[in-house]
Amino acid sequence: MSDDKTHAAGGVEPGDTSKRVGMEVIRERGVDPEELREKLIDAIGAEFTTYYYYTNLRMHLAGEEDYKEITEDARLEDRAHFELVVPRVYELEGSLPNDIRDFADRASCPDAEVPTPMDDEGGFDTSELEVEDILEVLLEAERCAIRTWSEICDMTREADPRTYDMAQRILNEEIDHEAWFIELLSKERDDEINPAGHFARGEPGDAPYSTNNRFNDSA
Amino acid sequence: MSDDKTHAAGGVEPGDTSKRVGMEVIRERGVDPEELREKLIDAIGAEFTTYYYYTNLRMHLAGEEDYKEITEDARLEDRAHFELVVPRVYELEGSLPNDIRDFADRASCPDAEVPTPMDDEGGFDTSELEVEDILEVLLEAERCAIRTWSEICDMTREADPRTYDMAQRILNEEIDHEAWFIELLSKERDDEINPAGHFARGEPGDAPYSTNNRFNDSA
Amino acid sequence: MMATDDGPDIWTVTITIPKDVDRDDAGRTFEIEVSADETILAAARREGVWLPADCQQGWCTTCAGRVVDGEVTHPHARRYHDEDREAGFALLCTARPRSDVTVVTDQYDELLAFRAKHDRPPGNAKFNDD
Amino acid sequence: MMATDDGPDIWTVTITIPKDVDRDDAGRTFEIEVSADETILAAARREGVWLPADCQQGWCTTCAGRVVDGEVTHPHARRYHDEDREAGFALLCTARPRSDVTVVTDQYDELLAFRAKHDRPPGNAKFNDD
Repeated sequence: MSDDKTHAAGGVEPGDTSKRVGMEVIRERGVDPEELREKLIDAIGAEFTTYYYYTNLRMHLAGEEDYKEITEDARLEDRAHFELVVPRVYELEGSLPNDIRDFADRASCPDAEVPTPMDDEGGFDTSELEVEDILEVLLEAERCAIRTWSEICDMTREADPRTYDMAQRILNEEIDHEAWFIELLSKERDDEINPAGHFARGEPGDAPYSTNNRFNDSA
Repeated sequence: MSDDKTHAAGGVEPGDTSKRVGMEVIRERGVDPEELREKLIDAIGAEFTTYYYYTNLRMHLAGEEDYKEITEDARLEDRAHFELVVPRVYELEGSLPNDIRDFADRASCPDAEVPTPMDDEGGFDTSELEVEDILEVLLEAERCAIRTWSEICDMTREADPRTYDMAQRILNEEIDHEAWFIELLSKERDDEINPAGHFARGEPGDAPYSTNNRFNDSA
Repeated sequence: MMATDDGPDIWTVTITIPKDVDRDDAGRTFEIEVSADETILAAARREGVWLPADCQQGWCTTCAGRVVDGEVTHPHARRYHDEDREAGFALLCTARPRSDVTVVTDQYDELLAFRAKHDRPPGNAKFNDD
Repeated sequence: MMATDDGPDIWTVTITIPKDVDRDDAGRTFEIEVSADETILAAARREGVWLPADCQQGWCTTCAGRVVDGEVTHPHARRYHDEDREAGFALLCTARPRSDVTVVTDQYDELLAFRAKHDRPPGNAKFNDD
């Protein structure tokens, strides 16, 4: 990428690889593809950090096999969201930050930590930790993700069908996740029936809307 | 976990859940399970960060489809290693750090960054970046992993068959990876034939030795 | 402030949209009533004033604004520092009025630069000056 | 130092194993020849002295030692700070002699605590004092 590349909308000369028609069509429709790209990096930063944080959260739903498995679905689906959007960041001439700590710092959603301090023996001090505290962290993480992907739907709806398609597919799953955790937290904390209304996933982290490349089961 | 739990080897009363026979058998055989556990956290910290860093490294092997796909195998296999060992950390009464930045900081291998500075437009300054520079980062990351898992094999060989089994399975794949990158770097940098001697993976990130739970394709 | 017998106090919040933002309401000023337990962002959106936001948890800084007059509080913000407050920045998604207040919206770029200058996220993670 | 006509200088490195380590060679002292382009760790292992190490890239600090006398250099260490050097710590996996040297091995715990005190990794990531 040369420094003197202009960012005005418009023509791309035949064979010119310093510009992308795939970006210029977005710019022509009023959206700054660079700004969108940076927002996508922030958004998948949050998917990546929740993939990490849900590992600890899931484990601490001890003795609650049903909660654990639903959290595992959400954990692996957030990872699938990261995998789905990374190529789009590159298509828009971006990349992931060269330091994983920067990626976490610019994530658009908060660190989803286990809501209890660590003890002196390498684990968490779980003496005051309640199942409902963990479910609340999970719920708020999903709510943040819904807001983020809704914003990206707004940004792209009129200008970028490809990113819009990804964002709405991810949003579908984040809305599933919120409904799950509303159901679980309502029952656990309030003894209230508040159904999510979904059927179970086929296998952990099935990601029915967002999985990239069905031929690659690892995504 | 109560504060007054003693760490002396020996008896576990019937029904006592504050101790684990699965840890005491290791202690009886001369290995400190807490020390081992902390080393495992460091080791999978490195697997987790390489999963992240290989994303950028792979993308920048631009125009080299074969290098890209081999790096993708290594990337997804490192992720599989993280997934494989997390449950063992918990079994040994540990957990992942409550801050993802701490996880990166205590990783037993260096950040595998793209070996070029970032530019002012959200990407990398690739003007001086050579394919062989990336292959060298990949090679050195694999070498670090081989050393780490060899150390863990040493620690566990006489005392902890379960962790030893994981470590040797992961080591198998890390040795595959080193051989791949020696082949590629030798050819690319030195125009030298230095065969890895392997057949290709079945699908990206196949992880033939280390995949946890074959019923769960996402691990 | 409106007198209320029951429930929380209600304050008048004056919202100024900068002239140079890329929205139809650029340069306009709105006056809305916001109760003490409501965020300025939620009240504004309820009244049809679409202020920028993302996480709505006081973390991402998308909703940054500046307090020109009056007082706000941020009880649930996940990432809001004393120095932000001292420099007049507010995160409107979590900011609740504690007096009649005047705010200027769309200060994301400004807060990002401010955070970077003080080596705080997300500013320091977004500028490649290392 | 041994005189050599060709190749790098070769120095004498005296390696002291602390008494309290859990190895057969606890309390022993070894004297080995190390060339200027070789690491102390590699030379020791070549001579059958099994010093602890992990990454061997000057990152993880498993191989930490202390320089009691003489001078070493760390051209390829990934994480080694001026304050480490000033406090006498060395990372033996990447340390190369620049004079006859005496080192004490097995200083991992000490370096970890030192790094934590200076808010440096990995020490600050290993102690839950926040």
